[in-house]
Amino acid sequence: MPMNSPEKNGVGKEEAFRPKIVAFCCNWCSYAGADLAGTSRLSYPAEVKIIRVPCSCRVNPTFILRAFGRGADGVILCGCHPGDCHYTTGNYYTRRRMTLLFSMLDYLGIERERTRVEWVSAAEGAKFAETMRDFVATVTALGKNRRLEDLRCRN
Amino acid sequence: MQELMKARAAALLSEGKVNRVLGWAAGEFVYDVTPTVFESREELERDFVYSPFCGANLSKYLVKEARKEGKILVFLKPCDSFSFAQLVKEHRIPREKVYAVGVECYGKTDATALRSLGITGIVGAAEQYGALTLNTLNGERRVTVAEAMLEKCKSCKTKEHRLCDELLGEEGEPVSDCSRFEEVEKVEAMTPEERFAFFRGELSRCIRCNACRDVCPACTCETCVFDNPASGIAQKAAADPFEENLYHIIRAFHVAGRCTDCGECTRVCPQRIPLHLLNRKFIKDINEFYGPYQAGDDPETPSPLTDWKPDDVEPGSAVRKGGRA
Amino acid sequence: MIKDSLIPGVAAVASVRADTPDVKTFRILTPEGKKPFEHLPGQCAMLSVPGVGEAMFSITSSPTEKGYMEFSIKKCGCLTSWLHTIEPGQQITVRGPYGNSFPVEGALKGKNLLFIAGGIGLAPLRSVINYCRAYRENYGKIDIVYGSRSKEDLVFYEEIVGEWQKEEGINVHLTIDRAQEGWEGHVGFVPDFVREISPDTDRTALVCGPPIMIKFTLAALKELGFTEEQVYTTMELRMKCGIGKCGRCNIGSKYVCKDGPVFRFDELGALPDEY
Amino acid sequence: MSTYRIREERLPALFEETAKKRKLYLPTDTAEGVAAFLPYREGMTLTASLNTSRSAKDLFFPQTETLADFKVSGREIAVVDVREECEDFLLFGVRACDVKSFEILDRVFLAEPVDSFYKNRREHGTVVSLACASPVETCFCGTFGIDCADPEGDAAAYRWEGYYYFVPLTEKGEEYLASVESLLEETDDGPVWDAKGEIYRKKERLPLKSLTTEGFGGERTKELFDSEKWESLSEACLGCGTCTYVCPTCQCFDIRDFDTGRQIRRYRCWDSCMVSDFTKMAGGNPRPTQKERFRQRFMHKLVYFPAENEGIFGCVGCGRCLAQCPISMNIVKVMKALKEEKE
Repeated sequence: MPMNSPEKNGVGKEEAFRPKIVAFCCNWCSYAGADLAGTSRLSYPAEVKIIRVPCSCRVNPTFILRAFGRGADGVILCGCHPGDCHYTTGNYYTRRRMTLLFSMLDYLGIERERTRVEWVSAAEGAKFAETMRDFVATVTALGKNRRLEDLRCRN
Repeated sequence: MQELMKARAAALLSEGKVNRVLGWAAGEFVYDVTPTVFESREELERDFVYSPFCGANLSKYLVKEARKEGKILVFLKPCDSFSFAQLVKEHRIPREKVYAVGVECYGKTDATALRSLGITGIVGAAEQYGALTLNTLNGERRVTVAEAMLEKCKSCKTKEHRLCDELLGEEGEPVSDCSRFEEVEKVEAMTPEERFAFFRGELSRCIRCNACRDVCPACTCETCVFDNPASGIAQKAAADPFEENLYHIIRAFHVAGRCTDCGECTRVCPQRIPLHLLNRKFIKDINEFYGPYQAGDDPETPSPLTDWKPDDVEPGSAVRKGGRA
Repeated sequence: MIKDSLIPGVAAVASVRADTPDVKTFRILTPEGKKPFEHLPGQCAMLSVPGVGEAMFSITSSPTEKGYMEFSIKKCGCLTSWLHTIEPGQQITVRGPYGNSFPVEGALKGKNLLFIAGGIGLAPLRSVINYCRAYRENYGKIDIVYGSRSKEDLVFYEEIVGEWQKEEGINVHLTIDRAQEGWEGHVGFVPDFVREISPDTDRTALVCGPPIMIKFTLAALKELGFTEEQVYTTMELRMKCGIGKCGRCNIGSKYVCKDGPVFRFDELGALPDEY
Repeated sequence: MSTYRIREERLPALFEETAKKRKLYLPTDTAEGVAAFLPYREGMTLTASLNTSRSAKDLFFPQTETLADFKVSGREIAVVDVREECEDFLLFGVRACDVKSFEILDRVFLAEPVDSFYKNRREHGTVVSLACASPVETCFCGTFGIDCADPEGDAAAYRWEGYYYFVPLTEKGEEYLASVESLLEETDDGPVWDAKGEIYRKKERLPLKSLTTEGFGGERTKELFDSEKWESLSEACLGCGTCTYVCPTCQCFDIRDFDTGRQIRRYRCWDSCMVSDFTKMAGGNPRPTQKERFRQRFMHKLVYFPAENEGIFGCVGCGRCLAQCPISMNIVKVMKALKEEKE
């Protein structure tokens, strides 16, 4: 499992902006996918902080919002491919919930590129690494999350 | 209508068919009616009122009232009957404890709506066929209910009741030209920057009184997540913009798929935040993504968020479809 | 800027003693090793662990103890559970003292005293008992009636047996709710025990414990001929500020944090009997 | 006492001049029908509404404020005092009811031990009141002996026939008026009396003018507490915080901690006796139903507060709860119902 480097995000003017990314990963697929990426020596950005969840549907909208409040610049949720849920149907509910939540965030004027759902299986280490690289690049281009941050937590 | 309702309630009380009556009681002035439980003919005679100021949705009180002894009669306007039906569907109200009487409604108003027309100092009023003659401190003012309609009534979806034991007055029809999503579409058409600025302006007025939650017939949790210290998001005051966003997003999200669009949240907001814009966005998205759905419409169809289809739209593409850049 | 009561000072936990399975006694000092502040018997202080919470606790050590301050805390909520996990050396915050006190230099002086406590209710009374022991000549006979659920739940057991019981002029009567092996003493609830002991009515009673125990003990005392003016108790309600401003610990127009926690029963009689 | 005046159309210049020397707060419209005290910006105008939807207490007792920060490292804690001297500010256009509410808040916050956060703002704030040219139906300040035609404060303002008239009432008020002297002209106080006379005529027509405090006060604790009316009065109460948050005299607060990731921030925020967890303890809640919570709010204003404060009631009759309660239950209805019961 690749470890993250010490946080030095967005400090100082000269330093390049490095976003903080929270990735909620389902224990049964994407988390294993991340593991596979690690053991296969596929690199993915150190900005990604993984939070393991028992199923993608464990992720409640407040998790996503709180991650942003506490300083995340992007939040990605990874679960099993539809139809492959370890608990049969969990990710179908995730899909509907996140569809509505992300649409609401977009409606409130919060950059829609900061949120993403990806289906990554345990065998897709390469996809996991690629997804994270792409997501980090997207969020880096967007810059710091200012619209959904908690000012009290600003560094 | 008021006399008809009073008579019917009194009759059912004396027949012993119901033990209590949930309705509206007159106040100090004409507009300040209060939801009240009546237990006798005398109380009904003295205080019962049904007027253009009876905007309050009584269905949520049934959660508490139906736990008490005996049967309660409730008067429901068409929009209220959807809330009642939804609560019955969610097993929050035992159907057999309630005698629901549908009453006709042609739109309601309140003091706030009249004040925005520049009518202040209202101390009394007379109504005939939707025309109000207001007695104010600055003289008499005439206005129609239609001119000073509550937000929720301006976008009324139907005049037809759900789940009532009997009906007083005539049954209405769905409103054919209901344009309740127009405002949502207007916001969607803005740029993200404009949308952000718009909602910041509105939500920054929030004082976290929780009236929108406390009045909501879909919010019937025994302990709300915002009151539960263990939830990690229990908050009393709007400490900063993030708290405001979090509270309002989660409030609307928790009722998504169950919100009947009764409009009580917007009606009660002391800071006049258009809260329905959040609830309706969810309703609109649900309709677009998963097919038309109306909470409280029928007892069988599962709520969109407790249901799924293998080929549901993906979160990423849905956002691109719903919102415009 | 002037000192503000709501901004606490830092205190370090010097030692932790497990009194019963769910009560621990914490000895606290300032970081410099001094007693945080002076107090009177019966007064309280606000302890907090930043990020966990703040709550009011009665100071169980006697004002005559010049070196430190002690709090006996029962594990029952979020903050108290956290406190039960800490070890000596941990810093917490403290502010106070708050509230009134038992009138040890006033109405109680020269009187025969009857202390009646149930469970953790002995904590505030311990402060008074030890104060009276220190100024023994100022007080008459002292009787202590103390009961708990079981032998293990008797707080300060060592001190009771080792010091109080041995002192002349002090009578200690212990009871537990249900009989258990190894317990030869009295078994039964405190109010009944008080009836059995049937103390003389020339005493002033100080009653502290769970509300239900206080209620029945008062009834028992009245049966024995005590008047409400002879009985003192302490009250407890939710508090946030400790200085009569946050508005939640009132009984009628009196704030428990400021006008209490010690009330004489006839004073309570003038207040509403609910909250 | 001297009287000064300025033409109505010159008000913007007065605001501009005032704001140069101190922070100025004006009651202005923030949304349709919602007025609030906001920091002055160029071009800001006074609201046409009689009063703001939230009260003026916000400026002295804000909805949230930081009490202290705690830096925690290992077992050690450092307390950081974040208090700063408040800058001078001026509140313009405060109504008589709200001005009176400051006196009630003073009795709580300035009583020993003094609340330094409140005191700081109070000392640096100047209050210019404004007589109510058109009181409305929800007004009942007269019930509590407040005269909306003759407001207190550091200086009082009256609007009359195209002019604003100012009368200094305290040293602070004198000082303020002296600081904007160049824009004012000294005049006799005749028009002030005309303005008051007009208000008195209007007050006569107010529907709540006959409401009195008879039957309430500190000595009525038991009888009012045990009234059977509380059950029915509180029946419809939603348990929201609207009445308490818009009330100028409600001052209950909560103290909470927030972990910012770098430190623990202890803050206080408004709380409401109407909400369910207000008195909740680990062992239970002494006010288990809405009846007890509802009763507490009105008993506090009508009985407990006067009991401890020489008979002064904890209500100023501003009428905000009458206008804003979602279910239209309010102190006037409560007072009338309790009186009716006695008769």
